[in-house]
Amino acid sequence: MMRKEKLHILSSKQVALDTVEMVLENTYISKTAVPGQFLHVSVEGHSLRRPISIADIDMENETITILFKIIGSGTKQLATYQRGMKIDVLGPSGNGFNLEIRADSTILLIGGGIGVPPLYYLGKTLAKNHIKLISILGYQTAQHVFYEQRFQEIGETHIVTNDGTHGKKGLVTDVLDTFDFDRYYACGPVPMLQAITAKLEHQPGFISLEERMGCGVGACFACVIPTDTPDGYKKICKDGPVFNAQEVSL
Amino acid sequence: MMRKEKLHILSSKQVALDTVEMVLENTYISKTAVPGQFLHVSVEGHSLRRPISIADIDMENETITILFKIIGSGTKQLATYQRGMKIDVLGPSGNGFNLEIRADSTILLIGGGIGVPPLYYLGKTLAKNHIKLISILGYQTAQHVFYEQRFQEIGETHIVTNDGTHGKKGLVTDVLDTFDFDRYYACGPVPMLQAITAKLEHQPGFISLEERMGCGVGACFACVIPTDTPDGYKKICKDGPVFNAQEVSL
Amino acid sequence: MKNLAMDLPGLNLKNPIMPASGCFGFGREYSEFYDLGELGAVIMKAATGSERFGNNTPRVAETSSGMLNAIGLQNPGVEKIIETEVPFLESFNVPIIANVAGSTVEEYIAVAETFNQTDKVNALELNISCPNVKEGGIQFGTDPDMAANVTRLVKQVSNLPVYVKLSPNVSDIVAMAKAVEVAGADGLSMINTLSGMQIHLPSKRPLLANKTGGLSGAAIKPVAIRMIYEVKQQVSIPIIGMGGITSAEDVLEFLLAGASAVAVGTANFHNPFICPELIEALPEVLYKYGFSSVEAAIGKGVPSYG
Amino acid sequence: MKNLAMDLPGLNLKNPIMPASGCFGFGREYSEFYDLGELGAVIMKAATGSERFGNNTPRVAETSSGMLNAIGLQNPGVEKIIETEVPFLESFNVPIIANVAGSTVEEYIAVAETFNQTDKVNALELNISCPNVKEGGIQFGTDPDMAANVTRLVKQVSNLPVYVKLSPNVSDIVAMAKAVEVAGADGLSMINTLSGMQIHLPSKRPLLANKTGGLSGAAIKPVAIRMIYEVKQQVSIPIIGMGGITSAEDVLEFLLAGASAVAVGTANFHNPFICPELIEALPEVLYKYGFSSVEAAIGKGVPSYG
Ligand SMILES: Cc1cc2nc3c(=O)[nH]c(=O)nc-3n(C[C@H](O)[C@H](O)[C@H](O)COP(=O)(O)OP(=O)(O)OC[C@H]3O[C@@H](n4cnc5c(N)ncnc54)[C@H](O)[C@@H]3O)c2cc1C
Ligand SMILES: Cc1cc2nc3c(=O)[nH]c(=O)nc-3n(C[C@H](O)[C@H](O)[C@H](O)COP(=O)(O)OP(=O)(O)OC[C@H]3O[C@@H](n4cnc5c(N)ncnc54)[C@H](O)[C@@H]3O)c2cc1C
Ligand SMILES: Cc1cc2nc3c(=O)[nH]c(=O)nc-3n(C[C@H](O)[C@H](O)[C@H](O)COP(=O)(O)O)c2cc1C
Ligand SMILES: Cc1cc2nc3c(=O)[nH]c(=O)nc-3n(C[C@H](O)[C@H](O)[C@H](O)COP(=O)(O)O)c2cc1C
Ligand code: FES
Ligand code: FES
Repeated sequence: MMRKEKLHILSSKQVALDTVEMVLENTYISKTAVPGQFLHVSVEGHSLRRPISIADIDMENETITILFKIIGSGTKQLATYQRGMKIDVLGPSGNGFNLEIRADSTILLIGGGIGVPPLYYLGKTLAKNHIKLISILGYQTAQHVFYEQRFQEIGETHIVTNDGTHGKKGLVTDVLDTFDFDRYYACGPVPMLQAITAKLEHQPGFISLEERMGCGVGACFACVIPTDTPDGYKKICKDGPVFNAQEVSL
Repeated sequence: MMRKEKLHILSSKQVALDTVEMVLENTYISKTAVPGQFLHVSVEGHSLRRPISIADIDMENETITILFKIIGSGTKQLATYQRGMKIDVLGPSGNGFNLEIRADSTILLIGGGIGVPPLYYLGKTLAKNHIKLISILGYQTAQHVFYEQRFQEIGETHIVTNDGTHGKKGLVTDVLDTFDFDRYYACGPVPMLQAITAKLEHQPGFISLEERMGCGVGACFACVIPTDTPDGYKKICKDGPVFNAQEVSL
Repeated sequence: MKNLAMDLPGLNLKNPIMPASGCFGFGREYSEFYDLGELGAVIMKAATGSERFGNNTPRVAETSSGMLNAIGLQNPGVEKIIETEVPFLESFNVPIIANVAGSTVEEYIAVAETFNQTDKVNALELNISCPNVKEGGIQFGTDPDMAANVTRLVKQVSNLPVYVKLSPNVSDIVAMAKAVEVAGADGLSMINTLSGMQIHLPSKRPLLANKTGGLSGAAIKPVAIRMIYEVKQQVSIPIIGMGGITSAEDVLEFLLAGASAVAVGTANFHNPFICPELIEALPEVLYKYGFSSVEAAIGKGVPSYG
Repeated sequence: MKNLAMDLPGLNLKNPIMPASGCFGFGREYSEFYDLGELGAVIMKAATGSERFGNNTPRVAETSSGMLNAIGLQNPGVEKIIETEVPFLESFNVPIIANVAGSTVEEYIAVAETFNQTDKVNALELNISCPNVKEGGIQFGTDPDMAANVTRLVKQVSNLPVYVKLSPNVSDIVAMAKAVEVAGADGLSMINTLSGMQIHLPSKRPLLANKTGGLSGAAIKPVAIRMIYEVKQQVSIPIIGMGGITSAEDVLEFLLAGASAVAVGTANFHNPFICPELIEALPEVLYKYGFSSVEAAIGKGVPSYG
């Protein structure tokens, strides 16, 4: 269940171009969150909260790691917050990734840019259960790459960059065909997700979606997405952000 | 001439109930400001600046002291600013006190509450020129008293409090009659200034006024006060905040 | 403790704080944060005759001290609301206000009639002012005659007290208020959102899929206060005030301007506990400014009342 | 550098940035901060037929992301402005726009005629929308026929291009814009302030002596963008856009919505250098979003133009 919590900032550092990693301390969220859930972060002077995925959790030390890209005024300000300060957060929010996986499966993680973070905590959790992982991570340029080393520690990892400055040149979809897998998990920009779900139409998969949010708790109907379900729609903040790739229309 | 300057906060401390003293560092303003002028202080998240009087200047160390009372959201926030931070200020603003005083004069300083600060720098400057000073300072209660010691260092000083918890019980106007003087300078709430100017109607005097400001530079006509001058009005931010007591209609 | 209670047509409010329509769904989500029984009342999300899917996304945008929304009245339809949502709210000890919307006069009447047939809601809020529905909603909200007409017809089919929710997007708010008062409104809700827009620079297009949206939040509070203050001098039915409330001081400002109760919208999104926190903070603020009850403060800022 | 120049009726603007009327006096004060010749143009404070002392104080109040003002058109009268203020502004290489106000149609005509007789100002801005004058100003601003009438009569006595400044306090901004276009307006200025109020809790009375005031600043930007966007699709005369501009991104947003130039008001109070800073920042923002000139961006967010 979601709560409103104050999280202590333990560290904040730049890990790639315009990309900040923040480690936060909180008992409740570290104990209850599952991969794929997000935090709804309050930023001073802003009327709406910012949804940011949980990128990692250290249950023992009760820390939560988030990674965010500086896009507009909210993330710009969040990037100025320093160790010792507290942030006000709703979380853990939404529904995470489906973790019911057969033991001998091979799982493909497909991340694009700032869509990579939630896949890390997912991957780490799956790796702990000895699931075989292949990660394909796409970034704009070498300067944008983060967490390559960490993904390598949990499985085979392939980096692609738009301009070829690191790893293979191209898009994540250019290398998808190369791998055999049982299920995929993807997070990234909508065009990437559209290309992936089209290409992997007949493979089971889960995707994590973004939409502009009002409440972040399911009350305002800002973040709906059309689905094949009886209601005809789902709320990304509450029913998502993770959906079965077959279920939603992008 | 007024400039837009960044001022380093050297210290910020509470000196009385809800009253903060802040010492700021700035070359230009410390070199050019005269007693009675004010700073127009930017406070984050607020569309209008806050006018705060200059309470003291140390020309050698290039510091400016301000004292402010926590009234609403702007001063509340200003009170959270710590040593090491910078504040954005327009200043020195307005016209200060008339300092042309005959050498053998006795000057009465009359301050009420948060109207006391500008009188301190005035008094200090006059004392340097060996002008005899008598200060009458009124506060709500003993808890509100500040700068008593400092005023004593520059001349005879009488404290009155509304509830008699420190000094004499009563209002500054209750003790005015007791003194002989050549000219008075007053700053404080409007009712106090009205009482003083009525009581000292035939004495030369100068008063410092407050009004809600827009621009603080004389452009928006927010802060006008009716006067006997040909224009029929003056601007507190530019022509004031100090006026000849005879000239303005309170 | 100060007396926060307040009686309005159909509503025995234990305090004057309620969540605003559309910002609180049907209460389920916020009931996970606190007991909805603490609230003065709950105003449900707009109900239309049949299910609506609303506008395309994006549906919200952030603005300085506010936000734009163009949800487009997404809701499961009045029948389903009565069937699945009202019973949940009934489990709390809190008056329920149903927000009634539609594209045609007939739809308004049908929705009001349906609510009236159940004895499960305490009052209707007639949303004649939603700027995000194209087919007519906006018309009712800016034309005094049409507003009066829909009010009159709804009153004819319903025994429930009717609060008409006024749009601020008008030249003359007093004319609107008077028209619906004469037509039989039991109270007013004001204000709904101001029509606004944000252009998304990268795409060079309005950010909201619906292009325009309704501006809410602290940014619009001065407009709400002005309108309530003006209307209070000219009408005698009570006003539920809203628009940018974020603090107990804001609540008092609305009371002084002439509101008898208030609704809180956008502020729920930043702080899900805003309503109970306001209820807790209000007595001290009333005391600080010399009021012994909510009732004592109502309209005290308005010359002819104060 | 990007081409910031823009030609409008009567105005050769070297860039699209000008201070808004009433927020810049007659330029003297801000000329101590920077060379007014850097500006696209200067819009002077409102001029009336004879001297006005304006409203009582307090005249301003701060609001969330904005402010209220009720200055009440204080000014020394048109003759004195021409005698003492215009010559000062003439010493800079900058087009001058005179803001024309009045309580009666006759006063508007007289002020316009007086400006017309000097050859010292480049255009008139007809302020039919000041919400702080009781005697009639507000009427012109909300009634299309009255607005058209005063526009027509002013055009008859003046060879100067006339920009009519529209009030946002109307149900139908497009109707207002069309009416003054048909009446001969050469351009539009929009928007003026939204009518608002703040109640001062300690005194339990409206904070402004005038009670209501005009809301300006970032809070109102979404309303301004929406209105300009709507009007741009229906009229063909150019629009000077204003309302809450604080950044070069905001300037581009106004251009995309359909403004051909912009005015900056409230932001001057917080940052006296805002206008030159916007002028300096604009080329990079235009470049970032793919525009080679100001002209290329105008109306590009509007379907029928983009
Ligand atoms: C479920 C979810 C998880 C996310 N996880 C991450 C993450 O781990 N790291 C990360 O960097 N970003 C993440 N995002 C995107 C992130 O929320 C936006 O980049 C951020 O809100 C931008 O805020 P801003 O103030 O910098 O930008 P602005 O453009 O100034 O924001 C204006 C408004 O638009 C909203 N907004 C802008 N872009 C987005 C977007 N892409 N998605 C949703 N709302 C948006 C903002 O929240 C705000 O309300 C996630 C989004 C969602 C929905
Ligand atoms: C020339 C001048 C010198 C001043 N010197 C001092 C000083 O040395 N120390 C000090 O504590 N105070 C001083 N004041 C008063 C000080 O400006 C206000 O207390 C302060 O602006 C309150 O801001 P706030 O955000 O806390 O209050 P809020 O009430 O939240 O402010 C809302 C708005 O009202 C304005 N405002 C509120 N009270 C006043 C006031 N009394 N005068 C002018 N504007 C006001 C604020 O500037 C702001 O724009 C001075 C005022 C003037 C005009
Ligand atoms: C996301 C959102 C949805 C809304 N939906 C409705 C609605 O369905 N019916 C209605 O009458 N008002 C609706 N409103 C308007 C609010 O009830 C309220 O009148 C307005 O937001 C002003 O209050 P606030 O500033 O506290 O949000 C909605 C507002 C928002 C922000
Ligand atoms: C203090 C003040 C005085 C104003 N005086 C005038 C005026 O005399 N004539 C006029 O047409 N508009 C006047 N306005 C309105 C502005 O020109 C402008 O239209 C409005 O403030 C919106 O722009 P902004 O949000 O950038 O301030 C005034 C605004 C303010 C804040
Ligand atoms: S953001 Fe409000 S329902 Fe999802
Ligand atoms: S505050 Fe603008 S003229 Fe004084």
